[in-house]
Amino acid sequence: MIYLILVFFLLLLMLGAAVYAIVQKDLLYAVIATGVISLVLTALFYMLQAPDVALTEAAIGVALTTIIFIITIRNTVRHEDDYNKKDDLKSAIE
Amino acid sequence: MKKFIVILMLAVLGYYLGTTFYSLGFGDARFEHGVKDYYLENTVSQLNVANTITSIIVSFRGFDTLGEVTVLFLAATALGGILYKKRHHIGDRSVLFPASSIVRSGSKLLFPAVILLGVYVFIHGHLSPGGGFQGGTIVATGFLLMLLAYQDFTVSHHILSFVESFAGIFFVAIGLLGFINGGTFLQNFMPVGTLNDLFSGGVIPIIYILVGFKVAAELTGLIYTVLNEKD
Amino acid sequence: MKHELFEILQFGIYSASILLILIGLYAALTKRSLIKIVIGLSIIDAGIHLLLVAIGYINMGTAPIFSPGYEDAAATMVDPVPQALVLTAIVIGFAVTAVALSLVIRLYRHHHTLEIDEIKNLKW
Amino acid sequence: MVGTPVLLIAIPLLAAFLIPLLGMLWKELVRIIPGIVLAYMMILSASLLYYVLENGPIIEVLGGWSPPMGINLVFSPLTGFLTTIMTFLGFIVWLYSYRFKRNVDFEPAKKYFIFLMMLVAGAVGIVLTGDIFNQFVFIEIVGISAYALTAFYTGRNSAEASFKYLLMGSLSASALLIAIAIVYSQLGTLNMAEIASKVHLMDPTFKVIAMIFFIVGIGIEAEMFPLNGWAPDAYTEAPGPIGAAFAGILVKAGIYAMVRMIFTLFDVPGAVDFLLAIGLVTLIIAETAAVKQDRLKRMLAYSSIGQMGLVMVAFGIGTLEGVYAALFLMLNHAIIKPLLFLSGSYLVFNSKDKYINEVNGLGKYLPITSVLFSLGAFAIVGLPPFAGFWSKLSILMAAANEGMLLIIALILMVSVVEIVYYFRVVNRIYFFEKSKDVIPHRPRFNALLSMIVLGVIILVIGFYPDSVTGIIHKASEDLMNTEQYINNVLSVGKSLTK
Repeated sequence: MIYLILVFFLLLLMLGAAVYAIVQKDLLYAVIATGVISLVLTALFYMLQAPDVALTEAAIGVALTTIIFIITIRNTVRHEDDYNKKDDLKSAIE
Repeated sequence: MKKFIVILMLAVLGYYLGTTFYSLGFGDARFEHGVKDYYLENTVSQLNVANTITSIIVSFRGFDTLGEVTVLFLAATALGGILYKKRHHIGDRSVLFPASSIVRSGSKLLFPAVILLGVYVFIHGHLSPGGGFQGGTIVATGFLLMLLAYQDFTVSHHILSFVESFAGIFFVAIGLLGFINGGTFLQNFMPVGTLNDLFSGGVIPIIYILVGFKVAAELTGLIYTVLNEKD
Repeated sequence: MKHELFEILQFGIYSASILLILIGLYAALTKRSLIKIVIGLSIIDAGIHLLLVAIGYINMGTAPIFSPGYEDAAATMVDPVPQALVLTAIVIGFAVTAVALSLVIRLYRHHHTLEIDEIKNLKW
Repeated sequence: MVGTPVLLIAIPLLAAFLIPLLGMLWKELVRIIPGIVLAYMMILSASLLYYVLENGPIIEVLGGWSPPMGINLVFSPLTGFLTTIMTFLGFIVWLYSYRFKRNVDFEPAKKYFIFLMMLVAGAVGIVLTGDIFNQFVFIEIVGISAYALTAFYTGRNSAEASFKYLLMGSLSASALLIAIAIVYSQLGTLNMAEIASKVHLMDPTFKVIAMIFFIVGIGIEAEMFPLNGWAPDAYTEAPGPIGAAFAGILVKAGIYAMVRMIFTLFDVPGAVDFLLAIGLVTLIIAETAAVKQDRLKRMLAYSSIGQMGLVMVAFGIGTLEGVYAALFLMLNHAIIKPLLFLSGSYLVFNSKDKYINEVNGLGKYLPITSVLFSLGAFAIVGLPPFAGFWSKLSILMAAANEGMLLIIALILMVSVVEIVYYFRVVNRIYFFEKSKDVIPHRPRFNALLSMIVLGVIILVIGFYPDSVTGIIHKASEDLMNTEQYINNVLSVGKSLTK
């Protein structure tokens, strides 16, 4: 029973992260939501008795895909409908 | 208007996918004597490898993995080609601001541990879950950590392409060696030790360690190319 | 009761993966920013990988690894073949995403914007 | 026999890994090695084809595991025929672009040759393999090298064309994965021969849905009508010789995968008529679009899609003559279209937008290239003494035997449209005055040699067609009887299991 509740919680978390990744205007948060999807997917693979795939999804899906997305955002534009150069990331930090 | 058509199309696609996969059944054996039963029997009897998935990936369907490694090699080369800039104005690292002292000291501590974990994962590919792809990626994340923490930490492209090319050449060479005593391409020509000890499974751990090196070198090169992109 | 619970689990995992595919497809087809399109593609990939692994799951199965205590547990093992396929598919999906993002950087270098409508100077 | 079919894929991989290393030693090696490897592949596949035509298909087992369990390569008359065309074309494109990349500095040139070699090796892999997931991996290899080659020039549009191609390519990969998931969950195997033998056990609804996903997945690669949005942009933005490689190699592999899936894997009755319908739609839409084009390479791209539509129509007829006509047309298209692309790219060498009206009056300045271009134009339209005539004749005969009068009418009408837009270009070359600002660029020796070789082959097939008809007859029989395919592959399985 607990097992079932946990799986349903994870599924809802994953679908929520997917919708958030699509709707969010700020690309950095959208990319982090993609990382969350991969994280939940790793847990689901572990529950479906697939340890190899969970390890791969964790190593590639969470770590490297998120990093490559963030580096791309670093080199292009942060907000979705934004035209100017990328110095807004620095301004957002200060 | 365009959104409405797309949503309509997605609804139709979702309906068909849903009916197919719900009627497909979940968790019950759907076919009587499939390929998996042969794999499950023969990983232990003929190959003495504990991890069935590793034996499928490297020995039963080894040709897939050769194609797989080529896909990664092509992606790394394509990235170098698409983002190619003249030698003299390679941008400095596109890291916005120097890493804080916590990150710098932490990563100096963590770097050897992450590399050790990665190497452990791809050496024990045929015993425990994990293998060439997973271990190589973990090693690449270790290098990534150092690249982000230290501006002056550089990875020389020559060494990376050496490791990448040598691992690839040895992989194909082992495949060709399979022909020697009348066998076929990628055949397991080494003795297959006893189950669950480090040197079991003949050629399989050697191939998976080579894949681990190749994936580690490739992904580090890939990240290095994308990271040094500041125009 | 046990079997009835299992039906809900089946319904949950299949519908979640199909919903992921639909969300990813929606993003890839309607969103204007190039990075959002690539995010949509990686969500489609995630959905398909979950679908593929869910195909191979066997009720009450164990992981297909003959660790020291399980030498003869072959009968109750989960189907290893879809897991091997997904392992390859994840790495291929990552390679295609990396190439896509490098193209996004190159497009930004020329057009200084990521809106797909402004870049549309190739007509059908 | 110089080697086994698996060397056709293993040797290019070995060379691809070697090139970055040897590039550091001596820069010229990067241009020479792909040539040697492609020449070796051409000779090997030709000798294997000669062997296979005598004594039956070679089933190559990989990794020591017999077919249903392991992966196998099938080198039969059909796959050998296609492999020989592709490797020959790969060699011709390499010969053409040997000096072509001189002005580009060393780094991109190295990558250009690696991607060209992997494009050929991947396409050969798609044709030879006997396993659906292995075919998916090879489609990805061809895909990634095609995206990188499309984005080769640092111009404005090439990155955009490549991104659109990548978007379609990854959607096709997803559709293929879903189809593989459905087929594997029902039959428990990934081997094509075993699927073909067990497909009657499958529930018809799953069979149809798996087939739809397969058709969507492979249709993008084979440029079917609704899914070929990427093709015109990719052909025009890619470098000249790569357009020829796309038209000659990449599309052939896509069409082969589609046909193998429809004829051998699934025996759904409606599929062949569907292929006929889609082929007709592709033919008509592409040819009408080609007439409106004012850029040379875009016009050639649409004409290539139209020709592929015609091949699908020929396969769609479904009889032995139909398959024979389709294979003959594929051979002719694989020889003529690259000649048009290669000579066309020299005609419009220095212009930025490659408009057709920049071709005026080049007959006097580039005599050989324009003669070859018009030779190609006459051949593809199907004028009697050239190769295209025989294949068009065989399609019309195949359609006539089946009594499909509507198709004959459509094919003739489309041929008229083809004549219009090809002769429009040819007569501009000869009977118009050259405008001042067009600087003709004389082709180098190796480019000229590769074009002349293609031209000679067109003439040889044109005047002496039964040099190739024997091979094509064997190949079409090989495709039609699936039981022989199943027995060959699975019998190797029985005999080998220790």
